[in-house]
Amino acid sequence: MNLSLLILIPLLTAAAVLLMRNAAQVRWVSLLGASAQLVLAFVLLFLFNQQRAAGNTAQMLFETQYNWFPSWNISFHLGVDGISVAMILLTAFVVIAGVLVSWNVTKMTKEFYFLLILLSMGAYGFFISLDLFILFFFLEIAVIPKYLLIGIWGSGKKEYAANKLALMLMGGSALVLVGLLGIYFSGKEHSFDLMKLAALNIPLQIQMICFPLLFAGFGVFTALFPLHTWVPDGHSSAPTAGSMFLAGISMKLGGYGCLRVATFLMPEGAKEYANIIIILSVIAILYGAFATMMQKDLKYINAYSSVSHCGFVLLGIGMLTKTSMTGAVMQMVSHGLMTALFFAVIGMIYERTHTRQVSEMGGLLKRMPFIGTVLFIVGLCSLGLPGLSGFVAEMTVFMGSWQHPDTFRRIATILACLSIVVTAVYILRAITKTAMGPLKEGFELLTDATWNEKLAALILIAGIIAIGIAPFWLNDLIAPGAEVIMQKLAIPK
Amino acid sequence: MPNATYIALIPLLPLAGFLMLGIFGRKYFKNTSGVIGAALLLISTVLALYTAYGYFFEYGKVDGVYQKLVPLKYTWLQFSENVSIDMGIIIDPVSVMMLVVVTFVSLMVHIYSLGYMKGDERFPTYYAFLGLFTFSMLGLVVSSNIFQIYIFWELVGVSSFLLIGYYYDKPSAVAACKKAFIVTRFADVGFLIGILILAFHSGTLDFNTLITTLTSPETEGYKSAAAASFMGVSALTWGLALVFVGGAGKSAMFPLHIWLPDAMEGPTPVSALIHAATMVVAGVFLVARLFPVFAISSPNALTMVGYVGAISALIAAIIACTQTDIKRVLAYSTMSQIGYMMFALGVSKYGGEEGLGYTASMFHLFTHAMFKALLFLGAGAVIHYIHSNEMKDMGGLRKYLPVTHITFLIACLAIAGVPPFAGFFSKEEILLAAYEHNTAIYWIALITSGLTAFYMFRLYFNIFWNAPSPLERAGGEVHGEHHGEGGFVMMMPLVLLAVGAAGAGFIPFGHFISSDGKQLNTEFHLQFSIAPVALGLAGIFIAMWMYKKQNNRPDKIAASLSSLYKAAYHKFYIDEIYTFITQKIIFNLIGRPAAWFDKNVVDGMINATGNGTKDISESIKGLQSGKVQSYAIYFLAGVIGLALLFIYWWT
Amino acid sequence: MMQPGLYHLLFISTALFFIGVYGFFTRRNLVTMLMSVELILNSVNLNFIAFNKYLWYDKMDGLFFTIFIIAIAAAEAAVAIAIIINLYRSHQSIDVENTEDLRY
Amino acid sequence: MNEMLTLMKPELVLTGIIFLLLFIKLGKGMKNETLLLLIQVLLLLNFISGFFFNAEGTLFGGMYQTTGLMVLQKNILNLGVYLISLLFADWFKKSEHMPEFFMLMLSALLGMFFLISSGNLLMFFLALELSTIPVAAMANFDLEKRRSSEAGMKMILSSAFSSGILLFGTSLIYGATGTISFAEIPFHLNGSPLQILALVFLFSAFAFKLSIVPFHLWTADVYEGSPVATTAFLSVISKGAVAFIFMATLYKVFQPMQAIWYNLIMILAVATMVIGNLFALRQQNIKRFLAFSSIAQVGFILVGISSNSTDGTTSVVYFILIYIFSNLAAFGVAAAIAAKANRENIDDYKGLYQSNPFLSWVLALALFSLAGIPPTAGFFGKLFLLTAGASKGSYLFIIIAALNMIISLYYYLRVVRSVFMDKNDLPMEKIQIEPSAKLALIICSAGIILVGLLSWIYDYIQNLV
Repeated sequence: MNLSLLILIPLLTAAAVLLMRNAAQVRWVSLLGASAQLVLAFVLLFLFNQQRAAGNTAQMLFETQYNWFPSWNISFHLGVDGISVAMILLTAFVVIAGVLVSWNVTKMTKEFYFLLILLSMGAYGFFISLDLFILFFFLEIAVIPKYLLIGIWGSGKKEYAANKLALMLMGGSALVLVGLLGIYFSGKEHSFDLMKLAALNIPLQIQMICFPLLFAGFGVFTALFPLHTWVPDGHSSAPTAGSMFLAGISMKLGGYGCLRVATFLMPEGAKEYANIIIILSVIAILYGAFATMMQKDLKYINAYSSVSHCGFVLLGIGMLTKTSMTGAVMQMVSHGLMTALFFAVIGMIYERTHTRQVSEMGGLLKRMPFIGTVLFIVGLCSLGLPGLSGFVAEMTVFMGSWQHPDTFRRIATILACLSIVVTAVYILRAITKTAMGPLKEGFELLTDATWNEKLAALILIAGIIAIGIAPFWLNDLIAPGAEVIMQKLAIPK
Repeated sequence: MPNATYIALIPLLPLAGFLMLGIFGRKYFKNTSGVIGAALLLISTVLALYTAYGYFFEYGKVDGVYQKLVPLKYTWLQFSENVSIDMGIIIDPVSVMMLVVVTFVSLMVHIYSLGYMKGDERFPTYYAFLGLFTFSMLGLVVSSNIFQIYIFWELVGVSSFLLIGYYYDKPSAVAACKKAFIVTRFADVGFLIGILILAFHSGTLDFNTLITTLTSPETEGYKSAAAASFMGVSALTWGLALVFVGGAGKSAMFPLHIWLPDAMEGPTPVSALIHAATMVVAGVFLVARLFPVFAISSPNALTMVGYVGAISALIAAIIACTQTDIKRVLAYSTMSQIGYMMFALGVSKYGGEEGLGYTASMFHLFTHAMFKALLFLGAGAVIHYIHSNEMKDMGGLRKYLPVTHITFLIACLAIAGVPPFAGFFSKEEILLAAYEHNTAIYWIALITSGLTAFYMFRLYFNIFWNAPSPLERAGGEVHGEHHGEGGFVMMMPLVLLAVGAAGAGFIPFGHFISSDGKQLNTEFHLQFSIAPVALGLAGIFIAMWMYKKQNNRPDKIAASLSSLYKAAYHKFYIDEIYTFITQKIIFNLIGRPAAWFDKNVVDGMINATGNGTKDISESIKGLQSGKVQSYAIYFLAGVIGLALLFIYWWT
Repeated sequence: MMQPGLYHLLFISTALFFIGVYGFFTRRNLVTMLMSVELILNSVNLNFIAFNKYLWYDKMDGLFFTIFIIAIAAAEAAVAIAIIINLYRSHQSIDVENTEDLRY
Repeated sequence: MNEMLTLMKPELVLTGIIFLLLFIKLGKGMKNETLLLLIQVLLLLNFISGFFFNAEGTLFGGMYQTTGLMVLQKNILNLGVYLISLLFADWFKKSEHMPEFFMLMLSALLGMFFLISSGNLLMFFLALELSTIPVAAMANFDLEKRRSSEAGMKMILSSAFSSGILLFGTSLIYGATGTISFAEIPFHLNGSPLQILALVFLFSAFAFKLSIVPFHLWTADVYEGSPVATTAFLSVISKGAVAFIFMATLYKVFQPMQAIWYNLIMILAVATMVIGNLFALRQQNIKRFLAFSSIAQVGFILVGISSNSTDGTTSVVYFILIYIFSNLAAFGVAAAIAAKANRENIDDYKGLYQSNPFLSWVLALALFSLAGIPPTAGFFGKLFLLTAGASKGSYLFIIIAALNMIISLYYYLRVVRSVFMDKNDLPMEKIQIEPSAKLALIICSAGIILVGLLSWIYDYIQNLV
């Protein structure tokens, strides 16, 4: 199939949104676009597996290439491997859910949906681009919509949060840019093309400079300690769909970049800096978890827990084993779905109770069984309950990390394991305080989820459970991709 | 070879029940859900019994040894070519026995709950949760893969969490379920790391392969595991010890037992099912599952298991003597009995006569399931009647609850180890095993058995004799009088279990279950069993002397050994210690600082850069003075400066 | 009597240049500042003439350059004077220190 | 003769227009509207004709030279002036001295054309003056405004001073090499101290026009004081022209001293970006704000120039083209608001989106393009400048540049924020935009979006280089 469809559909949807006359039309058009995208994602998954089953072992499938700025050797080069397919599926799920939960956004509906779709387009483009230039292009496209989403439709100290987010992400992409330029000039014939660059082994000294730049740059997106501080503010002041997209999709851009660009292209650099990555990610995991314990605001709780959970992504990458990298990608997908669902639920609760303070809630299960149940499911998923996606991902990371016999990595792994207790503590604190216990007065008249909210939640839950019950399909999708990276790592200097 | 499909159905039917009732229950099966659940479980029970029959009497035994059969197994998550999580079914004596126990007790509870939970607004949810639990527990016992067992382990934990927190609007229940989950979770981390270690060295997650690798010294896996050592202890021992930590957490072994008494916040049938008969023995089951590795490759780990078990048994028994909430008493007695099973494993060796402890432990697990479930259900009937858990609200109930009274008495006799009731036989074997291998543990066990008899009958007398019945006290109609003992659905399970509690002892257990699968003939030594029985009777009589009639002897005695009594009454302050560690240390010394650090230092740095830039821009605005002449000066200065720079330095 | 050489002329022109610069920096009257600029330009003229006469006497570039500079200087002065007059209208003064509304 | 006609076509046409205006003015005159329309049409024609019958060659013994690239550069400037004539239509129509203004502006443009084509220091000097002096008069065009006259004064005095320095440098070069023709100078350059001095003196003049730190100080004041049209012209057209010739001079004339001016540019580029950004941070007046932002932009242009390669040339020309669209769009919006609502402060823009979505979106586009955010063309422009600069492999330089993009993003977002997010109790009323201004804004927006995405534009430039 032609991958440009994945970019075209959002583009067309966005254009259509601008043409619509009233809010209702806007909603339905965006929903239509999002569902089309979801269908497309599944078609892609199907065709991809078909190709693989047919024995097509090329690293990238469905490659398409258009010349673009030939004088710089920039070409619009698209292609997917298992990892990208997984990420695309994730995006499609989150997008449609996000469109659904923001059904009753009344303020500047058109602009809101326009930006949402634009943001999703950036994500799709990022995941399928095999040319570092367009990869960067899409990476940055996604920033400004976030800024506006938070700044216009956000709550709390939104301007501050929006600024912080935009500037920190831009800072990240600035580092990425420099790293990319470094790679660009590393070869004889200058090129941004991922596959070409992968073919030529980038000189060591350039790897030493560019790997940290790229990793830190992408790390900003995926909340690499200590560059994570945009996460709590950004997530908590964003509108519901905004938070879902931020945590569900854009944080994954970073992880994907770390894996696909930094680690894949510069294995030596990765080996060199692996320990630092591991240390930072373990810090992020534990410290994020402990910081979460102290939060009072549901959104802050989820934001900080995202820091902790994305730590697993970086840990998986830093461990540099096939299993751990597979786990990292799984964790990206799982965390994407999970956190999107979590934010969706928080949004639903907030719309009804008009508070996000854990202390001001209680007994919601009585008045809104559906939302309460979803809250339980997502909470259990986030603390890694088997049968839900979180467990699979984290266990895979652990298994992969443990494959190193050296004590340092062992200890890192054990520390990471300990975090699941802390996670249990804060998650249970949050959900028991809100959903259980006696019903707070004033909440007697709360209503349960509406159809669109239910649909959104169910879609995401479906994803979570599909991974939790039958992880093998995701594993089979991702593992070969990780395998390729491992082969690149295996090549001696 | 057994037919996998119907064995698979045993756990899957409850799962079906869970899904059906969980999703549609509230809408469609408001009242029928109980029956549906019970019916489904009845089927699985029958299947389980059929399986047991088939295994033990038809295909299980190959030239005198019970085989470990794996009729079903498919790869769930592949890590590397031979390391993978498989979903499978393993059929061996232990798992079959557990299948029977779990399904049977669970069925009893399902039926009992029909009456007990009648009219509860979340009736379907309750049965859904029961279904979920049963499914997870059954999945756990048939796991053929150590990671599979971990998966169901967690599921069991969460269903117990859900059931403890079933009355979710009761703050104490919420606190209890949270506590239960977190404590067991903490233990599970140990389990997880243990799995990682064992899997790394044995290079597999499959039980059979893992056990064979780690028990045969010539394999690479064994060598590496024995060679690699951390803090002077071999990796293998670490692995097993950590796995046992997981087991200890679930089985409420000291010092991870604190969640069990609070778990009694759940509905009483649930306590009977989960926190007495089935889930809490998962730890014992786990150790039994890995028993060859423990026994052959790492005796130290096994010894640890023994002592932990013994200590837990004793402490629990002491505490049980002082509690006044009847369910808590039962909870502690459960802990104590599980302690028995644990140290029975701990003192056992692998194979032949030496393996007596293993058989005994399993035997006790079996019998205990019967009478402890019975006790809880009986207590449930009492509570159902009185609407209180407190002994002081009870007394003289024998008139009002005859069936409960008799069955309860049988159970008490069984647990007290009075012949010919079930408890007697299993306990005998345990004590025998302990006596043969570890005297210290033997004495502890002996004392404990005396205490057991005492506190059980303290309970019994306090409920059914002692004070004038509430009727007299209330001087009129007792609340709950009108619905009597709760009718057939609640009595039938009691009776069935009572039969079990009375008769289970006569099963020649050694013939079926032994450490190495070979038949083990346990002969009965009269002279040996005198001491424990005597102690037991003594305990009973003391209890009778103290509690049969209302009097002030208990208070006197309590006063006389006040400090011990107080300590025991406060459960030796273990809860307080935990609270201190979590609240004061972890929250205050780690959580808050982390949050503060993030807010002020990390975030502060980021903001500082921003504000710093602003300040600089503010401070240099004088450059743009608006004086055209100063502009010119800067101009010329720039020219000359650059000129000098490049003429003199840069070249 | 000795002939003045290139370096004498360059010295004078440089001196002239810096005098002009100095005047431009210090005078407060706009017209005077303008005059100082003219000094600078004239120093340049002197340079060109000198170089042309002593170093590259075979070509006339320097001379032409000077002529053009003079012409341009005139034009510049014209516009400048016009602006200054206009400034006087609005400011009622041609003191450079009164023209600091636009700053920072 | 006819060779002259073909080679000097743009200049001749422009001169024609200027004289036409002169005659019309001297004659009985004409209504502003019609005259403006006439001018617009003529400029458009000149722009279009710029793509046809071009030739390459030199005139007057190499004093005047022209190549395809130069014609293109002239055309870009021409386009810019055309857009200006559209954008500020209502201001032109109001002023009773419109023809004079255009005479001045066009003669300045003519000066720039000659500047681009100059092949000789004398020619260069004349052209530079021709492109400077009229602008000073334009700066003072709001005759009754204090600030306007102050701006004019600052402009003329500082430029006079800088041309003094320039000439001194020129004289030194002449002294050192004995020639004033660009073609011959390189053969006599050997990096002797005198020549370095001369280079720096010459450099300073460019720096002055490009407003490179520390020669930039006049910029903000003049921009703020002058009428918007002049500011736009200064910040876009004259910057562009000087950037072109600057690059040409460095690459061709001073190629032998490449090592020196590379470092020179690196230092100044960093200084320019940093200072420009730091000052832009705290500006309130939109014109002054844009002035400093344009200084920062020049810093990026320098990064591109520093590459000293055809890529550099291409990306600079490309960037200037984009920059014209972006900056003119910004100025156009500012002018429309200033003219109608008489607001020039960024805080006055609060809640603009509520009343004027069109202006807001155009402004946002322009600012994003200036900040280099995809998919606007600015992203490509900046990225290519940086890529060209990075070819020299001095990472620190590039990192500083990249980090400066963040600062600049901050203050561009400040405007976006007050336009889109901030509440305003007395929001601006709906503003009626001149049709021609609207057209110009649409052209600019189209340019901002398309110039980047349509890569053939870049290739077209590349082929001319």
